[in-house]
Amino acid sequence: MADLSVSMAGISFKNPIIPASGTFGFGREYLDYYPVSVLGGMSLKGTTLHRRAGNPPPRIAEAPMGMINSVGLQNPGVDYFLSHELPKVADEDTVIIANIAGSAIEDYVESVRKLEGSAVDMIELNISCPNVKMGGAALGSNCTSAGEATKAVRKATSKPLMVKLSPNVTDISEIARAVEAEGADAVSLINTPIGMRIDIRTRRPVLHNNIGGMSGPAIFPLAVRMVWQVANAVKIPVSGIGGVTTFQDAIEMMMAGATTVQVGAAMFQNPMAPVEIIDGMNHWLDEQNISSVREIIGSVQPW
Amino acid sequence: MADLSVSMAGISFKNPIIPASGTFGFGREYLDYYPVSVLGGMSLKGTTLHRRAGNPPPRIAEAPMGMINSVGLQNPGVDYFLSHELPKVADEDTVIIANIAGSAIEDYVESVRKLEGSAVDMIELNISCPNVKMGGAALGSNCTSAGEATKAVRKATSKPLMVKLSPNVTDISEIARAVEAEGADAVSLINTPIGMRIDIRTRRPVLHNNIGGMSGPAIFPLAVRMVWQVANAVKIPVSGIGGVTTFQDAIEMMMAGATTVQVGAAMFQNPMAPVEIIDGMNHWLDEQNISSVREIIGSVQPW
Amino acid sequence: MDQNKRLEKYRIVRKETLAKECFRFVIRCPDIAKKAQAGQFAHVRADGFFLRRPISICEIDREAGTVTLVFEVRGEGTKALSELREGDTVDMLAPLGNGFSLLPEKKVILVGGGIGTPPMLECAKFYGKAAVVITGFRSASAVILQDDFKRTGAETLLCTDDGTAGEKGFVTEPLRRVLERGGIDMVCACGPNGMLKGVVSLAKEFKVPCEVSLEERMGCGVGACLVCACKSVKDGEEYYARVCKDGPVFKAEEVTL
Amino acid sequence: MDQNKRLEKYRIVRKETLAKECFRFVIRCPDIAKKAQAGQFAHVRADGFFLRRPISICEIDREAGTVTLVFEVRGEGTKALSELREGDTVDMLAPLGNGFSLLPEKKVILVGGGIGTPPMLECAKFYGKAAVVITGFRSASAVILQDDFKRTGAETLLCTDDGTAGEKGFVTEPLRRVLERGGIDMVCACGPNGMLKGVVSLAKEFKVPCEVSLEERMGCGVGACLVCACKSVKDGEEYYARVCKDGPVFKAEEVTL
Ligand SMILES: Cc1cc2nc3c(=O)[nH]c(=O)nc-3n(C[C@H](O)[C@H](O)[C@H](O)COP(=O)(O)OP(=O)(O)OC[C@H]3O[C@@H](n4cnc5c(N)ncnc54)[C@H](O)[C@@H]3O)c2cc1C
Ligand SMILES: Cc1cc2nc3c(=O)[nH]c(=O)nc-3n(C[C@H](O)[C@H](O)[C@H](O)COP(=O)(O)OP(=O)(O)OC[C@H]3O[C@@H](n4cnc5c(N)ncnc54)[C@H](O)[C@@H]3O)c2cc1C
Ligand SMILES: Cc1cc2nc3c(=O)[nH]c(=O)nc-3n(C[C@H](O)[C@H](O)[C@H](O)COP(=O)(O)O)c2cc1C
Ligand SMILES: Cc1cc2nc3c(=O)[nH]c(=O)nc-3n(C[C@H](O)[C@H](O)[C@H](O)COP(=O)(O)O)c2cc1C
Ligand code: FES
Ligand code: FES
Repeated sequence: MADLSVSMAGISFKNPIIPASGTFGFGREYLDYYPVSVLGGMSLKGTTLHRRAGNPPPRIAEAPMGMINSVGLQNPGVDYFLSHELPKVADEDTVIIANIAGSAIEDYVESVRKLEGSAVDMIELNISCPNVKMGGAALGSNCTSAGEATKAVRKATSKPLMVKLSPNVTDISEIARAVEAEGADAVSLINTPIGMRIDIRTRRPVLHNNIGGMSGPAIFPLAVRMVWQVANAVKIPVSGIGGVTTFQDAIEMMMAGATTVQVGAAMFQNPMAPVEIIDGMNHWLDEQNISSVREIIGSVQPW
Repeated sequence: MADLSVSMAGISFKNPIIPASGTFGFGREYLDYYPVSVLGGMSLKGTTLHRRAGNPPPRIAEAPMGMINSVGLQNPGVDYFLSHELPKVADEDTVIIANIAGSAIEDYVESVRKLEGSAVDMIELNISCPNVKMGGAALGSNCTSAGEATKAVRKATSKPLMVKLSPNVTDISEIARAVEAEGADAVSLINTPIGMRIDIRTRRPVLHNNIGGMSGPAIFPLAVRMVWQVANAVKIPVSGIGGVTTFQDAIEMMMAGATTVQVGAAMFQNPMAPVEIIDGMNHWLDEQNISSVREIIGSVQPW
Repeated sequence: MDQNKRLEKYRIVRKETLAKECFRFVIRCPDIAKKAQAGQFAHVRADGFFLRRPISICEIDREAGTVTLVFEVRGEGTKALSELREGDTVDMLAPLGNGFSLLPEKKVILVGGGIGTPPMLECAKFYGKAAVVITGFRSASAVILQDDFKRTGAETLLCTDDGTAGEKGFVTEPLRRVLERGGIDMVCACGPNGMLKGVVSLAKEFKVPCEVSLEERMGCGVGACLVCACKSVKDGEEYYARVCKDGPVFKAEEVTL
Repeated sequence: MDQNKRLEKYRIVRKETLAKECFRFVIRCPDIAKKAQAGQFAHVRADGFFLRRPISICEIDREAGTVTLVFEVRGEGTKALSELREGDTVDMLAPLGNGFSLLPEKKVILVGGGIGTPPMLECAKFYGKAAVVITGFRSASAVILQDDFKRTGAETLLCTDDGTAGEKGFVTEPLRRVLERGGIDMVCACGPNGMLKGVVSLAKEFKVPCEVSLEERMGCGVGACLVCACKSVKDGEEYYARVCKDGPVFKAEEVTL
């Protein structure tokens, strides 16, 4: 039994595996499969100041080794989250990460203020959702606005702050440095690259929103590259996300520089994916005689 | 037999299918499989003013439904291309596209000057190669420099000029508009998104260059999205590239707005891919009673 | 924690062709059979594809420890599934979602349209003679499961769009006739949206409670990802419900078709 | 234009396990067998993987219309290949690349290391008694093809790193001894880079021409993509040759190992 614990932004995780925001609801949908206490943490569904209906269906399209979604941040709003959703998972023995989205900086600020004093352990500031027209990704694809959003939220919360970055940018390291400079305690990446599928019979985009965010194995090499670049550009820890499906993927992501690893779309194929990844990682570390998973973080040797 | 011919930048193609640069050598490697005259055109290996050795191996890594390469523009230089390679394909009945790469604008200019009067039908200006340190992608990921490169090359050549765009940017439409404004006759996209793979046994990046360009089905939804956005942003025609493997993919790419479709990595799996795509497209158009493939270009109906 | 229980691969013990490109798999899966309810679905992995395919449970045999799936080839994923053979295994998550209400000692009409017909069979087995089963298909060549429905003891009415089998026309015509007879406690339906609209409005006209099974593209299948949205109403407010978890069977008045 | 000729799927008529995780496939492919030369390779598709896997042709039987591939499970792709069964088909492009020079009436030494041994078998069949075959393996459990080499009539020398079979040590030791005997016109070798370096330097020392078969990761396999680079020298200038098309067999003096 290797030591799987890691620490990120001052919080300790019993292991590095975290279901990714938007793929794990508010933490109760997979309870038939395993208790959430086996997980390092869980990033809950993106939540906005006010309730959002989300985009009309179809909201999902299949893609080679992956999928595209355009949920559009459907969520009941932060007040409902605090009163109805959080209490149901607040006592679970796992790190609870609230994924906070919005369209204006003031909304983010107000949302995180409401979370003060709650059971939320960490905030993941989602400035990278590609599925909503205003804000979100727009804020996150420019250093100035990403920095400003981080600065404002940083002031408004006493909780550890992780900022989730968009891959749809020319230079993700630059954005990472900007949010680090404004007080982010960690960054998570990647959110979804924007893709499109067209049904050639109907000549309609498969997604009602026309475009959506790609996830699944197809984006894994892109995510590994960005994690590696960002880990080399900032001093704060990185939570690696994108296409992780197997324990080998999780190890690769950690070697690239991730301290924790988030697992999303892989669960749609295999609900047990997070648990199998944790188990597989454990065995692999034992086989390799590595006593702590922390030893592999950022251990890739570039040529 | 539907009419498969299309016209792009004043040149007519007997069909829209073109092997993509870098995946088809200088047009003679697949001759055991089919004569190049069955193809709409062919985009030859990226060529620079002076000979380039390319990057050390390994230059290829496998990825989910795709691959990553870091060839690094190995090529014999434009003079050798003109004296030894071009003559061997000059008389073929297909559109010959020279893919011109470089690290400085003056090099691009000098290269295309040398092509004046040659059998090359069209120039594809590669300002998006992710595998070389200087120039290439750097030029192509910023509107100003992309525009400047286009402007300079535009003045230096009388041949139709297509500019190949990088997907590794925040807003590809903006770059497309910049090169259109400076006289590009067409744009081709996408070049390869940058990815990375790590061998977890050796803790080394699989590619000696650490990072490389992703191609294959995995990037198809990204390419379709970008083609759609660019086709809606510019008036010049778009050559769609990225992950096209089947005739259905080619049709999807054309519906998104592509006038021609380039096929790259798919040939590594199936050398007959371009021919099968042409045949499949033909049958499909007949089945649908569509008399000309031109009718489907940009025919997607967004929601 | 019944951890791996639903992640087994299950063996196809019988495969039959019911119509052109329409197949029946009888699958051995005692744990699923024990829990499954009429109208629930299985989320089935198709080799080579990333997303699972939702397929309604058509029949449940708790004693034999089997469930039956009936599906039509609609695209690449169902094509891959159709190539599985007896003895092969299939990876499925099941049972998922909420099924139809099964009301003892009530009289019901079960309406199935095309490939929406299969889930009505397990309902018909529950109600037996107390059910009238109305099924509609494009044409004779697409008709499936008629003998199975007859064996339940239910009264069966068949129609086809082109009149090549049963009565010519849509299911709404026999449905109106049966509703006019009176004494019906509930209508349950599964089929294309157009058909469901017609069924729901007739049920409303006759003030009979109605349940419909909906289709939407799915990701997780368990309620976690919110991609399977269908427009719904709760307390007068519109919102998107999850077909996989809040459905696939909904009370007619709760959804906007 | 022999268009589809090489894009058939070919049937595996015999599958054998030669050592742990090491398999022999005898594949029926008359068109390939007719053209193939010792040292060429097949580019084989592994189900579920994007890139093909290059595997050397181990034996060619023109009369039977078969070629033999021998491969070891090294990763996911060769694992998938190893799961194929007799009667299954395999998608391969072949023959590709340049083989070994086969010089009538000359005496040669054929050196094979580990999973680099198979391509030497077809050479050995050509030379028969005129060849000395030296093969080296990690240990006894990895030794393959010894009987096959013996049947060719060649003199065979076996070594293992740990001495569990044949002589203990590397192939370079017996190689030196045989070269010292004299009368050798060429050395041909395939195996790990370290071994090849040793072989090449010995051949140079004894001024015997030498050919080596190299490995590099491949894309197209036909010379079009330039990913399979190996450092080479032409007219005193270094450049990257293509293993798939300019090789996999190179004259020793043309490549930098
Ligand atoms: C609750 C439920 C129960 C169903 N029960 C049955 C059944 O018993 N028998 C049957 O034949 N079909 C049933 N369907 C429809 C079945 O899921 C689709 O026909 C199937 O997913 C098509 O997959 P494909 O790969 O062949 O098509 P493709 O078009 O290649 O699929 C592409 C993607 O779209 C999804 N998709 C396409 N059409 C549908 C659809 N109508 N509903 C949901 N997702 C779709 C696929 O799952 C896949 O993710 C049911 C659908 C739902 C939601
Ligand atoms: C010309 C040539 C002839 C060969 N002949 C044989 C043979 O006769 N028997 C045999 O067992 N092996 C042979 N090999 C090696 C064989 O190609 C690799 O073992 C195989 O590709 C590994 O694939 P994998 O999926 O198991 O490994 P993975 O590591 O999962 O493969 C990942 C990727 O790397 C490539 N790769 C990994 N190792 C190698 C390698 N050593 N050479 C080339 N590509 C590699 C794979 O093809 C794939 O694209 C030969 C290689 C070459 C170049
Ligand atoms: C259906 C779906 C919904 C998502 N919703 C959110 C969200 O609300 N907030 C967020 O930050 N990311 C969201 N994401 C992005 C994921 O958290 C993750 O960044 C992305 O899917 C890449 O990881 P994967 O390939 O493992 O899925 C969503 C992804 C999917 C597939
Ligand atoms: C091995 C390899 C080499 C390439 N070399 C070039 C090049 O020289 N010039 C260029 O513009 N694009 C080059 N590309 C990019 C392709 O032309 C194409 O844009 C990309 O591969 C995406 O298409 P695909 O998914 O169909 O391969 C290369 C791609 C590969 C795989
Ligand atoms: S499919 Fe994920 S919530 Fe319904
Ligand atoms: S593998 Fe493409 S050139 Fe060798």
